[in-house]
Amino acid sequence: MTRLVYFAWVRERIGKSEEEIALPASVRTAGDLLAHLRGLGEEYEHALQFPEVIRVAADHEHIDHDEAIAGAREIGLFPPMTGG
Amino acid sequence: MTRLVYFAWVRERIGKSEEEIALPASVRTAGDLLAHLRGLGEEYEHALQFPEVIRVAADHEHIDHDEAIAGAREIGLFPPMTGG
Amino acid sequence: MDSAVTIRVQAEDFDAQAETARMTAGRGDIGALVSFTGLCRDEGGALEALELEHYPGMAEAEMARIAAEAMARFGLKGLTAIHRFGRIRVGEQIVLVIAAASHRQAAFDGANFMMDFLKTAAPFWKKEHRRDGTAGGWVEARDADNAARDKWQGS
Amino acid sequence: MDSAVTIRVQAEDFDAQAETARMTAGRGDIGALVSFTGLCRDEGGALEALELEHYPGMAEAEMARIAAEAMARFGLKGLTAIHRFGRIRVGEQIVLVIAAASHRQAAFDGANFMMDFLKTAAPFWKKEHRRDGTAGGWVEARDADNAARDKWQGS
Repeated sequence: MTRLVYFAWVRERIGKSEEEIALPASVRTAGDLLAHLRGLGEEYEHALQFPEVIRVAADHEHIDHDEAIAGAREIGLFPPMTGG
Repeated sequence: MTRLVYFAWVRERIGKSEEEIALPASVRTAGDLLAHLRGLGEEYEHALQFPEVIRVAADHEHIDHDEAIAGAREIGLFPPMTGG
Repeated sequence: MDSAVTIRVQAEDFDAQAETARMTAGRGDIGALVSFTGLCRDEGGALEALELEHYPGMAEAEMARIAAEAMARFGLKGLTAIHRFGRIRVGEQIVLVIAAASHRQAAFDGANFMMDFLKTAAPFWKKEHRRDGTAGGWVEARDADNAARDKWQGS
Repeated sequence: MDSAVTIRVQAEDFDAQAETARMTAGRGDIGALVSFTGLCRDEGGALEALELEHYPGMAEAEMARIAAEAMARFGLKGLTAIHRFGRIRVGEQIVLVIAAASHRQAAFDGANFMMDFLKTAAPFWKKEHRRDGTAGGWVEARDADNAARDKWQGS
């Protein structure tokens, strides 16, 4: 099981702030994960319809979409940051 | 009469912080003034022996050595600034 | 973490003077302090407050990574970064960065670098609360912020 | 002078927090504050104090000229510059610059510009008082300060 956490409008559109899901072995990269989640329902499709703008963090570190997520206990998905 | 004011090591070497002097008509620029003062005694010669490093202000504004000093009520002579 | 680095993510306000005093206490090697304070603007009177959301744990970790890079890159003597979350009203403080160095350019660069990466890499998001009661949206990331970040590459 | 500009040359210490509060009071258009504080370093333990000499009248006038240029060039909302004179001991504050703007880069640039020209154009001079009692000399102008000033040309 992998813990997924969502923030800002990704969280609002999916309708929850976190969940635990079992990922199929075919999901190897951050990009694979986004594609997989879009198939889980229209709220995911709405949140992730422009996957290129979604940022991914594995265990609190930014990763690119082509990087592997194997072994990550927690994966965060969120829009571009606007703090500061 | 023109008021001259000196600062930092220019003041220390000349041995006074200010004075009023009458300038000959031949003294037209800041550079002319430095050359004239160097002839007034060894303390001036010591203070102004490297005239290219001396900064000149006419009525509280920086001027270059080739600029005229005509009409200035107060002329300041000092080394490069080191504040801040 | 380097003891000269302070990172905090908190709901409550902060006191820049107290943070500065803590950073410089008993030290004679600091010649320059540059501090940046980010405030909530009213956007011409339209805005009432911002809601700051963050990713707990990652926000602190990312700020610490940026701070460590700034310390090393600019030879800083100290670096403090504090970012608030929750509801922040117009005129209130959002973020504080203080960089200490021997000379001024390192302090300016250290604070500027920290802010550029804090804006673009630390996981915080702003949502607007408008004065007229209409739903405010999520603030969009600015291209200018990415450009500001990219100026540090290769130099 | 623009009411958003504050220039002071004084023997007594200053309070950065109070100056900041005065600059931002009642304003919702300021999103970024950058402050620079220059402190008297101990130079590896050799220094006891600095004696700051200035040209009364011209110091204020020159600082006001630099501030007016910074306000216009960077579109600042406010600019405060305070420079002390007289004997300043190790660890004490020498100079304060606070720049306020809508966005952070203008505030950083405004404070940085003000300091670069304050260093090279405002009539202040530092003399060292050494801890071992030997006569300290006048601090020499640094080429690095002129180079820092010159980076603003033509941009």
